[in-house]
Amino acid sequence: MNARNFLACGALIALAGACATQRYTPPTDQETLAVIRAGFQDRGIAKVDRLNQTELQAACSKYRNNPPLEVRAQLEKAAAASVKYPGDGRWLGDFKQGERIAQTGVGLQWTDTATTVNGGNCYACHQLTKEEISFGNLGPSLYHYAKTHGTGEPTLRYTWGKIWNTHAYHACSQMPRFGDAGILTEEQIRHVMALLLDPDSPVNR
Amino acid sequence: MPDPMRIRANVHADGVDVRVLMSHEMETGQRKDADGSIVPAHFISNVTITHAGKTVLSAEWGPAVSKNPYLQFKFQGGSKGDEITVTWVDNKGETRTDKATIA
Amino acid sequence: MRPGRREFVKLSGVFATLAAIGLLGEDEARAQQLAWNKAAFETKNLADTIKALGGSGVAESKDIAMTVPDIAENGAVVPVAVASAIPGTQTIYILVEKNPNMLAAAFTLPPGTEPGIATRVKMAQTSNVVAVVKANNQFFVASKEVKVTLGGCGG
Amino acid sequence: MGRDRAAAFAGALTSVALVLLAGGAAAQNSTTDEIARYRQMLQDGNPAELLVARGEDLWKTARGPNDVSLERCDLGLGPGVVKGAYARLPRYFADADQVLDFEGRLVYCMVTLQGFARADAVKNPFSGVGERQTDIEALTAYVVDASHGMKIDVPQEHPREKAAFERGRYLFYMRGGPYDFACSTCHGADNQRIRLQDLPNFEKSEAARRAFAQWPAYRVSQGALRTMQWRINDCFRQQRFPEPIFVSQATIDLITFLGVRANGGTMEAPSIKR
Repeated sequence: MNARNFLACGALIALAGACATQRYTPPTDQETLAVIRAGFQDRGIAKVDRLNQTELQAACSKYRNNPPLEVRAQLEKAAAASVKYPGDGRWLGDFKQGERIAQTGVGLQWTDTATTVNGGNCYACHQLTKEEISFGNLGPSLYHYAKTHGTGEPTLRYTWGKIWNTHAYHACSQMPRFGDAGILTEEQIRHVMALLLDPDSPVNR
Repeated sequence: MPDPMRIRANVHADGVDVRVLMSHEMETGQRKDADGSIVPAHFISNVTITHAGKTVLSAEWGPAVSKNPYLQFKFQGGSKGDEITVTWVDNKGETRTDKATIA
Repeated sequence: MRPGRREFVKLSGVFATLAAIGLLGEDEARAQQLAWNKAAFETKNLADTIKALGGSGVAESKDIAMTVPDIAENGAVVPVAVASAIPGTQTIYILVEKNPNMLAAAFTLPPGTEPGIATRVKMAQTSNVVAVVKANNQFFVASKEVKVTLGGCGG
Repeated sequence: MGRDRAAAFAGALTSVALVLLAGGAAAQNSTTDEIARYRQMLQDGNPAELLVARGEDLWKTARGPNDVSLERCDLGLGPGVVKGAYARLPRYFADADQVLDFEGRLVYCMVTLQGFARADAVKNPFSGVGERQTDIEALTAYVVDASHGMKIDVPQEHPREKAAFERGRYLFYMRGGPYDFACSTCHGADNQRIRLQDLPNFEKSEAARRAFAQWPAYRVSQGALRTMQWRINDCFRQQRFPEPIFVSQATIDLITFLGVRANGGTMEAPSIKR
């Protein structure tokens, strides 16, 4: 963008109304980022450093969530390497606590605090049970998850990995990285796993 | 002083249709503020609507009526150009009266 | 409509001032406040509410038509309309079963006023909304469930 | 609001509530149909009307160190023209040498005409829970109401307006924060919902028009009229971004992007929403 051009334009408009004919040069990414950075401020736990994009965030933004194959493969590989599986082999926790985690969406907003117990907000995007009619559809329905996916080791691994870092399976998935980004604790993820996979969970009834 | 109400009164074949919006917090007395202390209940407790010196509706409300209350009803006997008067009183003794002309 | 509104804004300002300095309406205002049935507004169940309203019992009625949404997107504002076809309807009460206090509002409808009212109430959770009609000093009831849903992505 | 619509309502409906009695019985609708019915039932009696009246008085009241009203504020259609102005914002203003949205322009007029310090003008633009609505919210209610029924026509002639659109688009697709969200995460596909709330797809004009046309809106969940700057602010909160600065260029750019996408729509604000 040419600043001088525009100053001249501001002065000219009164004289000739000639602004509309000024040459337009699209802003560079650098210029745009400078404007964006100047437009945000720290508030509570939400600091401006959240605007610093990770490699994946930058790539998915750039390619509008549809990166070329080789970029995708590389992002998925890195994400897969980030997944921490439960060391003690205990995959499932308490589905009742899982339901509470699925219902609440608090955490990591500037209205939350560092001690807020984060939610998973699963219902914002997924159907899970028959009882909860207020569910979103950004993600697939997970109702009867255990019935459709089984409960064997491959499903346990896949589901844990998907929750921990979804990008391991789909580079530019819209789902948050619940484990990798520290949104949920390992114990909370076990509870959500139970909600999905425990045969007594309302998801599977 | 509380903000004015919005009153619409329109003649139809079957009577005068009255719609009133009032500006009021309608605090339940259950809500906690940022410090964790209870915000005291503050709500419209009584509403009276009169036409030609006669009450056409009176209401008693608790704090479960929604914030910025709305009500709608119909009465017979009003004509275009008549005035209706709406008065509310809240549990702290604040009051407000507004008038509207039937259209 | 604008001039009309401005006019009544001014007028009512005058009335409010007069009321404030005690020249007009204050007695009336106080009388109205006294007419608030505190006991009824603190009841927790239908039987107690009817008792506090001076009734001895209540009968279900098909002549009370209620319009409420089956699902409310937000509990802070739930539209409720009640129309009574019971002869001699005097008062329409709106109650919410699972609110901390059950009675939400009472509307007294003198002869000449249609026995119907529309308003909006708060609901703490999914619950029955109950309409009670007092007609010829007897009490009638109808009810309908309203599901209150959670919304948004931040809470 | 009111004026035209009041007449329309009165003419078309004897009584929304009582008419609905007829339809109430045949209720075996899906959840979304029922939600639609709930929204329909709210349409009459929008408390935003209360704020429009207050905003009008405020607009015409002499205030600030200069003790003048906002009646000479040029919202883009010339000093003093309020009708239709909101539907054509954001736009480039030569005097400010900047693209401004309504709220940005309001701050500009409060500073240049009324003599308020900028810091005071932008302080606490949004009312909190249980608080009285702010002056900015009241003034916004009045001005947007005066564009009700008007075509959305956000200009893209001046180079600055085009640049604002481009930067706004960049921000719309920019993923960041601990949730990796961008605006487009929720607003980039058709027929999506969070819980039961529909998410307009801003890549499609039709959805963008509908959404843009309905802001500012009275939010029944908050019992308050919320402005477009608030809408953007609260999206970023839930996006887990840092806080956008009130009327910063970045927020205006984003509103420009959304507004241009919505061009051709018809303003329905202030609307009433969940």
